[in-house]
Order: sequence, then structure tokens, then C-alpha cells
Amino acid sequence: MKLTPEHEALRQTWKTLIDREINPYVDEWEKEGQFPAHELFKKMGDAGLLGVDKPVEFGGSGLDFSYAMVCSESLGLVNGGSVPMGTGVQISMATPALARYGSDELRKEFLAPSISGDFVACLGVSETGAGSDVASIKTHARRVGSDWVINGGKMWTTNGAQADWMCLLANTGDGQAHKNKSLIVVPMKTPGISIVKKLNKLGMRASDTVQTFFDEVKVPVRHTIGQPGQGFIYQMQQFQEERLWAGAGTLMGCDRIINATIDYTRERQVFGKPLLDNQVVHFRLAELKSEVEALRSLVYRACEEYLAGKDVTMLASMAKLKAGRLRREVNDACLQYWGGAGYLWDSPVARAYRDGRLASIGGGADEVMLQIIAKLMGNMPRLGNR
Amino acid sequence: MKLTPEHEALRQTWKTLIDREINPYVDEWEKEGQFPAHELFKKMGDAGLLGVDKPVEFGGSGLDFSYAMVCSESLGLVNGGSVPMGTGVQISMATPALARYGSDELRKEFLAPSISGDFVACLGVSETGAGSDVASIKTHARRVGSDWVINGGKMWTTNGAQADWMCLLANTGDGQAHKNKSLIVVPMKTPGISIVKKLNKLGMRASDTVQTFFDEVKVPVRHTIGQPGQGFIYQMQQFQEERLWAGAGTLMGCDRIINATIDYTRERQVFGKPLLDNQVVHFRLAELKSEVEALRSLVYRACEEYLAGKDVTMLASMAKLKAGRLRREVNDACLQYWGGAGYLWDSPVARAYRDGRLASIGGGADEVMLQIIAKLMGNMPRLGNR
Amino acid sequence: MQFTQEHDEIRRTLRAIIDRDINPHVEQWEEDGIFPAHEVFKKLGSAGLLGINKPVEFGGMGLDYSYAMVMAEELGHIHCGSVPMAIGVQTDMATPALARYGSDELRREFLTPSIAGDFVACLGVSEVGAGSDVASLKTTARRVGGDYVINGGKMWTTNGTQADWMCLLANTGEGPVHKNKSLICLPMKTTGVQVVKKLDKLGMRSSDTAQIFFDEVKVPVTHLIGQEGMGFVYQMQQFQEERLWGAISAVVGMERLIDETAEYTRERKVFGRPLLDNQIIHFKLAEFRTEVELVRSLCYRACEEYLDGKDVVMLASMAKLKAGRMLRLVTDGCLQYWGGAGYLWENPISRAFRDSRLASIGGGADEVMLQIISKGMGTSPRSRA
Amino acid sequence: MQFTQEHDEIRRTLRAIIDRDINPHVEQWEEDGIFPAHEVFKKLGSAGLLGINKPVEFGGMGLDYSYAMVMAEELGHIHCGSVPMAIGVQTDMATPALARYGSDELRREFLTPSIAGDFVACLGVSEVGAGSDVASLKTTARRVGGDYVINGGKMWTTNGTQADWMCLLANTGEGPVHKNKSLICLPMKTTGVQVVKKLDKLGMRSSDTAQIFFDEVKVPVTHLIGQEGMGFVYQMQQFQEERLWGAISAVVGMERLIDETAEYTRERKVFGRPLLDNQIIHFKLAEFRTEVELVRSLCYRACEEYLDGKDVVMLASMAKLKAGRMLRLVTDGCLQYWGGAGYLWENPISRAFRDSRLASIGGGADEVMLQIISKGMGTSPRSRA
Repeated sequence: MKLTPEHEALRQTWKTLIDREINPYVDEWEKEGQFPAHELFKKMGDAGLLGVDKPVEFGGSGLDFSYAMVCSESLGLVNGGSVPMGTGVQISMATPALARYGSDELRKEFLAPSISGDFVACLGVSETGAGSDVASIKTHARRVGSDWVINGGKMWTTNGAQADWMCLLANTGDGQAHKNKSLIVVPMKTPGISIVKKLNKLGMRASDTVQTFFDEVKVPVRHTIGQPGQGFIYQMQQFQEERLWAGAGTLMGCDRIINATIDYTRERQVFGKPLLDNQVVHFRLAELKSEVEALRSLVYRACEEYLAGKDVTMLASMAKLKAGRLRREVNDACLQYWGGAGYLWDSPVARAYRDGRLASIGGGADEVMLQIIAKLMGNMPRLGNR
Repeated sequence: MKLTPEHEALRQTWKTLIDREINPYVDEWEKEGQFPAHELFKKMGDAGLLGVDKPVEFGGSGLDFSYAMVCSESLGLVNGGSVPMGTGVQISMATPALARYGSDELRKEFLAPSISGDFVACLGVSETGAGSDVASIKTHARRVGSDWVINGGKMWTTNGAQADWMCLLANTGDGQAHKNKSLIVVPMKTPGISIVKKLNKLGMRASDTVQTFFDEVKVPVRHTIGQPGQGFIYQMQQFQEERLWAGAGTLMGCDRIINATIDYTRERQVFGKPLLDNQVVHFRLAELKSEVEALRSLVYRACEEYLAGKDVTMLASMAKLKAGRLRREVNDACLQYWGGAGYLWDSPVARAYRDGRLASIGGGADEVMLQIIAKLMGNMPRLGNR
Repeated sequence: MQFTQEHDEIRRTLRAIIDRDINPHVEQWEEDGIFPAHEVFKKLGSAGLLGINKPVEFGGMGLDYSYAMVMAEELGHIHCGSVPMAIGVQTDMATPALARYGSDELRREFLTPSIAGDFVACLGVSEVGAGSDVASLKTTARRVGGDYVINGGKMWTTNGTQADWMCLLANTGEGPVHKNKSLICLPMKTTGVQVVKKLDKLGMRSSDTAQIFFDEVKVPVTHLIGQEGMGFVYQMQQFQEERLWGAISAVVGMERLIDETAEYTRERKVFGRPLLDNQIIHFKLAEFRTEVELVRSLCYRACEEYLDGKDVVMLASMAKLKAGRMLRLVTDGCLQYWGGAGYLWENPISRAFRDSRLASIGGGADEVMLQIISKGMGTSPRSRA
Repeated sequence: MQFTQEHDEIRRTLRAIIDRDINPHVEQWEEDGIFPAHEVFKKLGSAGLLGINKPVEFGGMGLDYSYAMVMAEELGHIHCGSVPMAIGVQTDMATPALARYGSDELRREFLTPSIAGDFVACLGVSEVGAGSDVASLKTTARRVGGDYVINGGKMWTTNGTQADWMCLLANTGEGPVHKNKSLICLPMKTTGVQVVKKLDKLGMRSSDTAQIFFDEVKVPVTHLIGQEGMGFVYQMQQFQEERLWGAISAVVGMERLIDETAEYTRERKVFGRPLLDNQIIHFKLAEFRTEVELVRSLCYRACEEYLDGKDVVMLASMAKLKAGRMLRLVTDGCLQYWGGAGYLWENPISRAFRDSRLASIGGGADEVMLQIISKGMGTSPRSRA
């Protein structure tokens, strides 16, 4: 993946916005338990940051996916994982299918305002009984005249408390689990939708994660994204971008913590010398940096192949797996060198430690990635043997 | 496990014998591909080292198992894994069942000379198709008059090329896999026994490991150890001592390599200072030493409980598991600090690296230990789900 | 290590208090950001559990260290890290030196009520600039007539906002850093003692950790523990108990998490079968359990040698090091198998994840342990210079 | 990194030679403790594979580095580590400096035949006292009239017993250690060059590694590569290629072992089902495969930046570090699943286990890489002093 001056410029725009509009407020948002998505996304939208790889006719910049990767990577500069996660949902998790398969009408109504930052989007896939195992979701939409009538519930919904619409995955037929699902755009104001509660999480505390229930929720059938029954396929594609996004998002986040640790340990004197002068410290940081660069290379390579039209399921899953593992390793190792100061609630490394722990769980747990990779290697047993 | 002056004395006797009769010759034996078991065991026998925990009436010292542990631990002083392994077979793998359940006649004929060092013993359990999975061995002995007629073959038999007798596990009935086996004393000179080949191994190159075939081999039924059909049970008990032995045997072996590495890196100057002065080196060695002491504590504790008559299957399996993992970690980490010198064939650390790799495979692989532990924790799935 | 009826008796007594008077309130205390130390300690004190290996003349049981260790181990049944830590400070970190070297008068005044559970104790060693590097602490206590006048401050003080007295380490003279320090019993009510703030921490949320300042604080010289100038030495001994305590108190907690994770994953079905049936999970739990037994064995062995009067600095440091490492691996590894549920704030596994991260930092970081062990092995440059 | 027809062409050509002229003989060569370098190199040379990115005037193909990298990657199909290593010395360790800075005359004399496969080259840098610490080497070449007179010795010299010439690094002056060294083409037949012994190694058994002594060895000063005193600098550049080569050449080999292990465990039945069905095994292989792709990606990226003329010291060192670490983990991990069979001497996995242990030691140990990376990050004390 060649980084052009355009990529660099995009990165700069992000950096400026993050320094000015985000980092000064993150501590406050963490206390409040959510960041102001509408206000913040509007600023991003005005800067043209929410639709870099989306079609021009709906307000996007029509650039290729590598620019979305730069967005994800740049968000690593945010002092906390909540804003990058919420923004990621808006840019690469809830909207790719709509942008690719949605009708013009639907895109005008929901994609355009999501790109301009007027709408906040959320993704409705996970359920209490079906996190990793998407095929087994229970939420269903039955057709009544020109409407879908939706019943069920979703879990772990990021941006859920503030979202204007949800990209919902629901069973719209009986048939086979991979062919009976559809992606439907559901306005969150629709009667029958109740947000049960904002989940109190170990980390990502400036992100509003909710549980939602649907009780006879009516939305017009024209809100279906692309073909009914194709939802599972679309979502699998959407997952690919989500995983690449997760991989890229880890890079600068890790760099940020490593660099902060270098600065801290360089200042911190123990036994009469900078902590950083301890070989175990600077060697460990060198090792971690090497791992980050390896991941960066994998992400760039996957992105390149993705742009070349190749199937990158394997590389994307590997990137997601390694991203989760590496985040935990980097945050845990760096916190160690901050000592008690790193254990304080508001220290950047303590926050990264809380927030980063989600990386191996959300968006497909490490074990799900391992399963995908093992499968593509042709090594998975027949189900009976698992 | 309290170490008494008697334990100390035993350790001294071993050390003297190892310094005088073993270490000076190990390099030579490694080249020859086997150590002279009869000659060496005789010396051990004369020093009373082969029967410390065996009954007095057959030449043993009648001490408790903790003394056998000291034997195993002391053998770690040998510069190579072959002699300790071969001796371990003689002391704790091929003879415990015979000592415990054998008839006086049988013990007079085979145990006594094995304790005096006149006989070399080997253990016949593993087969090509059944390493970890003992229950599925194929070798069988059918009864013809007052004889067992044995057919089949054994694999991975340590001491096999020099042994006078084998403690053989064979199917002596049809019934259930755990109730149809017997332990039988088989003189290796018996017609019909053919040693197919001495196996050429990655390490343990001074140990003769063979594959054996049995073709209509006749031995009197009175050679059966204890009750026919009890063989599997006896062997499981024998495995317990084997695993504790393996755990104890790892301790001084690791200490020896760590200490040799300390000496080497203290002498070795790089960038104008002793290699050992590098914090990554002495911290790493400190970490490894901590692991060794943890294992030592576990082994001693297991031994104590064993003496107190408790079932130590869990602790013994844990000791075996950790011993294998730790040996690999210690040898790999230490070799690193020897650099090119450690990569030379005859360097003690290169030999330890080759020999030690077997520890996670032989006598029940790590994964078998994990299975036993998981089972005792009540976490193993019903077979269908595995 | 052979345990007796008495050992089991202590386990039972403590366990009853934990189940009745502690665990039911942990959630609330975690939310409050503090737990009622006086109330809890009184219950423990009345049961005699705060002075197990303390002298009988001052209300202790006068039992050997193995009984104290059994108590520390049993504390792992408490559903958070804060309360055990606070108890550990009271029994094994702030009082051993006083019990060993304090004058009878001083012990009557501070040790007896601490054993009875009427006083809450805290330890004043760490400072902003001196965590691992104790020798470099800056707080001074200069002699003025019959008083020590104390100036400076302490950091990371567990129980700091509730404590009645502090076992304070301060510089009482010039001279070399290992010979100029003393341990002093400092009543927290004394004028000039100012608790600046309760620290907001990643974990250990129901433990009150304070930063404290001293401005011309006067205490009579009779509050000196043992001899003047011996403070550093006493504290190093006290650290030995603290480290052993830190290691053994981690064992049962890890065991509990492993079992709870087995339970949860046995119930939780994914792709139509119990999560626990995944070999990657039950093998990992087996591996964890193995490491836990290694830590436990190391502690038992250290305890035996300690009872034999041997120096256990090495074994205690090794145990502390390994316990800290394993706590991180076990809590992180188990949380993984709880998935999203494990990421929820109140989930015991997520609390354990937050709390246990402190183990490799507090009471001497892993790297300090490695330094001590290297020294003991004669391999660290300093030790050969 | 987008590959072209030409890249694939090179893969095909090399692969054919490996399958026809190398792999069938590896067993024998391993037993002999040496492989016929001249014979093998001639075949590679005739196919043009020894000069892929070398100047056309001297028989090279004049292609960019990506083609050389593709060749290094493909070498992983050879069933041992010795032969690839020897080829790497010829193409990426002993000849880059000569190709870049050597006089036409010198290149005609040594580079051309090395590219053709008529000469076998070796690299003379490491010494008994100077492995990682190149600057401290002791071998000297003093000027006497039109000659250099060389004294000293080299250690760990791959191809040492068969080489026609050595790319020698020696001290040609006093001055500071980074400015007093030169690279010299030394014909191994020269009187005074004495190959003391072939070293008996843990692995890499079919590679001849020699210790060599120089006693008043005379070579004309025209054998100097580039400028006198620039040797250290040239060698540091040469190391860059060596490290990148070391990393990329590990990738396919690891992939092959992972696949062979999958194959073996798929066939092997234990407790009535394929070993591979154990989640612990197929997940571990997935994890390994992931790490392999990370190494590969890092190499590709480093190559791209190298082609863009960027300094890739950091990326190359990181790649070398990670490749060495992974080789050890992958060979050790795979061997485990082969059980006893994997422990047999001739088993490819046991050979890989022996051979690959060198990767974290040779060509700059892991710790040297960490030092370089720390320096690049500006975090090592030296780098800030």
C-alpha cells in the first residue's frame, strides 16, 4: 500500500481535528459515559472525514478503501478507544453494505446524512445468544403488506443510545441460516423499539453500548438493503472491512502508548537513572514496536490485495486476530513500566488497558478468527469431531 | 518434603559417582550411540543406588520414595540426558510394579539382579500405533498350557538394545481395554524376540532406543507380575512414579544449564563488558531460576503427599507437564546467550537442547498431561464432543 | 507441608465471616469506592484473625507463620482484591516490625487495638519519587527534644483515609541511606497530617488509596519502633512477609476464577455445544491450574523453610514475581472465554482483571523482584561490583 | 507488493532446480556433513539465479531487489537450512559490496565467476572474539608495498572449506574502529590461509562452517573493495541485505512445515480420530500461519521501501528478529505434534528444529537486532549519550 501525499493530507486533517475537537474533551466524555456523537460526527462530516470511500453522489469523496484505512489508523491518536470505535461503526461497519447495495432512495435518506454527520448510525447484528455465531440470530422480520414487522432484540450495540438508524440483520425467511437473512435500515425512533439499558463496561466508557428490544416494529420493505435473503452474505462482506478497520485502528493506538511510555520512562528516575535506560525496558519496547510494524505491514498488504480485488478473508482475519493479541500485549507491558502512575484511573495507559481488552472480544473474538483461518487452511474437523 | 542428612548423603554418593564414572565418558558414549549400561549400572548397584526405595530382602535399601526422587534429581548433574533416562527406566519405570506386586520367586530372579546392577531392564509399553493411548496396544499374549505365547511389537524402548529383560504390557484377554492387560517379565534372550533397529534420534544419542518384534515368544505364566488382567492398573501406578521421576529429573538439569550459562556469560566479553551484565540476560536467568524453584516446590509437595498416601495423579501430571515445558524454555533461552559457541554440537547447552526436547514427548506428551488434568478438573467433554 | 485441625479451623472461621459479613457487601463497597474497614476488621479481630501469629500478650494467637499463611490463602474467597489487600496491610505489612521490635508500651498502644480490630493500620513507605527505590525516600523525622518532627509525604497508601495510625518509614538522620531510617508509629489524627486525596485507580476500587502530606507533625520519640536507624532493615524484613502474603493470597482467587470460568463456559452454548468443550478452553484452564499449583507449592515450601528459620528472601521474591505474572495471565485468559459478558463492569472476572493488574506493580514491581533474585544468584552487576 | 510474470518465472526456474538437483540429494549431503557447492552453484549460475540483481556487465540480470527477494523466499522449498544459507552467502552476504563498490577489474575477477557459479564465495567478518561486536575484530591487513599482508583469523565462516574467495573485513589502519576497516577480496588458495577445522554443529549439518587462520597472507592492494577505511560502512549496508534475506528465506520453510504437520496429523489417528481434529492443534497451526504472514508482510513492505530508496535498517532488523523468534516457535511447536516420529533424526521436522535454531544467533543475534531497533527508536542509553 503506497501512501500518497493525499493519504498524508487526510492523516493531517484527522490529527488537527483530534487535537482540537476530541482529545481535550475525552476525559469529560469518559466521566459522562458517552461522547456527543451528533456534535462530533457533524464536525467530522464537515471536514469530509466520514465518507472518504463512499460514492460522491451521496456526499462521499469516492476514494478507494486505503483512505478508509488511513481514517482508522489516524483515529489511533485519540486518547481512548470509545471515539474510534463509535466512528468506526459509522464509517466502516454500519454503512458499507448500504453504500454498495442500497437503493438510491435509501442511500439519499440514510447514507447521505450519515456521511454529512447529521445522522448517527449503529449496527444490529450481535444478540445475547449469538455473538460469534451470527447465523444463529433470532430477531426476525415478517412481511405484512409493504412493511417488515420486526420482533426480537440486539445486544452490544455501539452508538445505540444516540443512533438515528440501525443497520439491522434479521431473519426474513425460514430457509437455510445463510440464505434467510436481510439487512434492513431501521430508524431508531420507530415505535416498538426500546433501549433496555446502557451497558456498564470494563472499558470503552465514553461509548454508549446498549441492549435493544424490538416489539412489532414496522418499517417499509423498501428499507431492505439490496436483495432480501442476501443479508448474511452482505454482512460477511461488511465484516471484512470491519476487520481490516480493526487491524488498522490498532496501529497508531499502540504507537501512541509505546511513545507515551518512552516519554514517561525517559523522565522517570529510578535508582538514579532514567527508567528507560534499563535494558529490559528499551528492549521490550523495541520488541513491541517490531510487532506493531509487522502488523502494519500485514494490514497494508491486505488492503493492497483487497484493492486488487482479491479475497482477503484470510489476511483480514489474521490482522484482526493479531490486532487483538497485540493491543493486550502492548498495553499490559507498557502499563508495567508506568508503575503506580499507570494504575491511576485517568492515566492514558490505564484507559488503553481497559479499552484495548475489548479488541480480542468484539467484532469476532480471537477464537472466531482462529476458526476462520483454520478453516481456510483446510484444517477444521468435520463438525462431529469438533 | 524435608531433606534429611540421609538425603544429602545420597546426593553426595551420586555426585561422586557422576563426576568420576559418568561425566568424563559422556562425550565418548554420545559418539558410540549408547552408554555401557551393564558396566555403569553395576557401579551404581555396588554403590547401592539402584534400589533405594526397593525392599531390603531383594537388595534394596527399603527407604521411602523421597530417596528415589533424590536419585532422579541428582542425575541432573550428568552432562546429557541419556544416562539419566536409562537409569530412570531401571529405577522407576520398569521395576516399581515388579517390586510391589511380583512373586518372591520372580523378584529374586529379576528384581534382585536389577538392583545389584547385573541386569539391565527395559519397559515395553509404547507401540507404533499406541504412544499416548496405552489402552489401545495391540501386542497380545495367549495362554498355551503354562506359557504365555507373545506376538506383536514395541516401539521407543529405552535400554532396549542392552536389556536383559523387559517389563512387558500385553493383552492377555479380550474383555475391556482396561481389564484385559497384564505385565509380564520377558527375558530378552527368549527366542522369537527380534530387535528391528536402534532408532536414530534428534537427541538422547547415548541412549539405545529400539523397536522390538515378538513372534511366538514363549515365557512361563509365572512371569506374570501380580494378577493377570491388572496390568493396566499397575502400569498407571507405575506411570505416576515415572512422572514424578521426570519432574524431579528436570530440576538439577535446568540448574546445571542455568549455572553453566552464568559462568559462560560472566567470562564472555561483548561490547567491552561481561555478557551477563546485560540486564536482559541476568533478568532472564532470574526468571528461569524462579520457574525451576516453583517446579521444585511442586515436585517436593507431590512427593510429600504421595508419601502421605494421597492420590497425586493430578500433581504428578502437572509436574510432568511443567517439567517438559520448562526444560525447553530453559535450554532454548540459555543456548541463545552462548551464541555460536552454544550451537556447536558438543556444547553442553546444545546437547541439553537436543535431549531436553524429548521431555515434552516421552512418558506421556504434554497434551496427554493436559488431558489428564482437564479430566480431573471435570472439564473434559463427553467423547462425542472432543 | 502438612496441615492440622487448627489450620482447617482458621479456614472455617474466616470463610464464615467472608460469606456472611464481606461478600454480600462487596458490590456496594466497590460502588462506594471504599469499604468500612473498622466494621470489617472488628469482626475479624473478634474472631482473633488479625493476630494469628502475633504475641499472646497483645491479644494475638501466638501461632506460627503457617497459620497466617493459611489465612492469607483463604482470603482469596473474597470477591474482590481490595478487602484482602486491606487486611493484608493490617496483618502482614504494617504490624510485623512493631510486633517484633516495638516496646511493650508501644505495642500496647498500637498493636493490641490493631489485633482487636479497633484500630486500622496503614503503611507509610512509598513516596511520589520513591516506589521501588525505598532507600531514596525523602520524608524526614528530625529530633526536637522528646519529639520527632515529621515533614514530607507518602503516596499509594492503602487504608490511608481510614487508618488510625501509620507505620511510617522516615529519615531520622543523615548518614548512608540504609542506616539513616527509622520506623515510627504515627497516629493519623496528629495535627499536620493531611490526607490530600483518595486516588482514583484502574482497579482495587473499594480500597481507599491515599496521598498524604506531613507538615511539622510531632510525635513523641517513644513511638520509635526498635532502634533508630534500623528502619530500613526492619522494613526489608517486613517486605519478606508482605511478598509471601502477596503470593499466597493470589492462589485461591485464581482457582476460583478458573472454576467459575469452567462453570460459565459449561453452561454457555455456542454453535450448539458447551463452550467448555472447546479443547482450547479446557486445556488452557488445565494449564492455568497447573501454574496455580506451582505458585501454591512455592509458597508452601517458602513457608516451611521460613519456619525452619531459613532466609526465604529468594523464594518469597520468586513467589511474588510468579504470582503477579500468573494473576495477569489467568484473569486475562479467563475473561476471554466470558466474551462480552466478561467485559461488563460488575462481572467478577472483569473486576478481577482490573484488581489483579496491581499485583505486578504493588509491593515491589516484578522488575524489583527480578533484581533481588539476580542479586541472590550473584548475577546482577551491582552485586558483583 | 504486486508481483509480475518475471517474478513467477524466477520462482518456477528455481523451483525446478530445487526439485531436480537439490532435494533428492539433501539426505546424503546431511550425512556427508557437506554439500557440493560448486556443482550446485554452477546449476544455479547457469540459470542466471546467482546474479538476479547484479549488474548485467558482469553476468547479472540487473533486476531490482524484489526479484532477489522472490528467490530468497523460494529457497524455503529446500528440505534443509544449509543449502539455502550457502546460496544466501553467495548472493546476498559476500557479494553486494563488491558489486556496488568494486573496481571493474576486481568485479571481472571475482564477481563474474561468482555469478556464473564457477566461484564459491564466503564472508569473513565474525571472529572468535567478535561475533555481534563487529567493530572489535582483530584481523589486520597492513600495507607493504603493493600488497596487503593479512594476519589473524575468522570464525563461523559458512562455505569456508569450499570457497574460492573470501570477502574479508580487516583492520587496515589504526584510527577509530568504524573508520579503520576495509573489505578485501581474498583468494582462499593464497599461501598462509589455513582452514583449521570444519565445525561440528547442532544443526545446519550439510553446511561446511570453518575456522580460518591467516599467517602473513599477501594479496595485491588492487583487491581492495571500494575505498580503504570504508569497510565497516560497506559491511553495515551488506548486513541490511543479509538480514532481509534471512527473514524472507524463513517464510516458505515455515509454511511448508506447517502444511506438512497438518498433513501428518490428518493421517495420524489417536483415540480413534485424526490428531489434527484436536482444536489445540489446528488452532495452533492457524496462529503460526498468522505469524508467518506477518513476517512475510514485513519483508514485502521493507522491500517496497528499499526499492523506493528509503533506509530500511529498522524494518530489516525487525524482520530478522521476528523471523528468528518465529522459526524457533514454529519448529518447536510443530515437532510436538509429530510426537516420537518427530524426534527421529532424519525426520524433516527434527532437522528443521536443529537448523532453525541458528536463525536467532547467526547474522546478528536477536539481541543485536533489539539494540539496533532501540537505537533507531532513540531509546537505548548509548544512542542518547
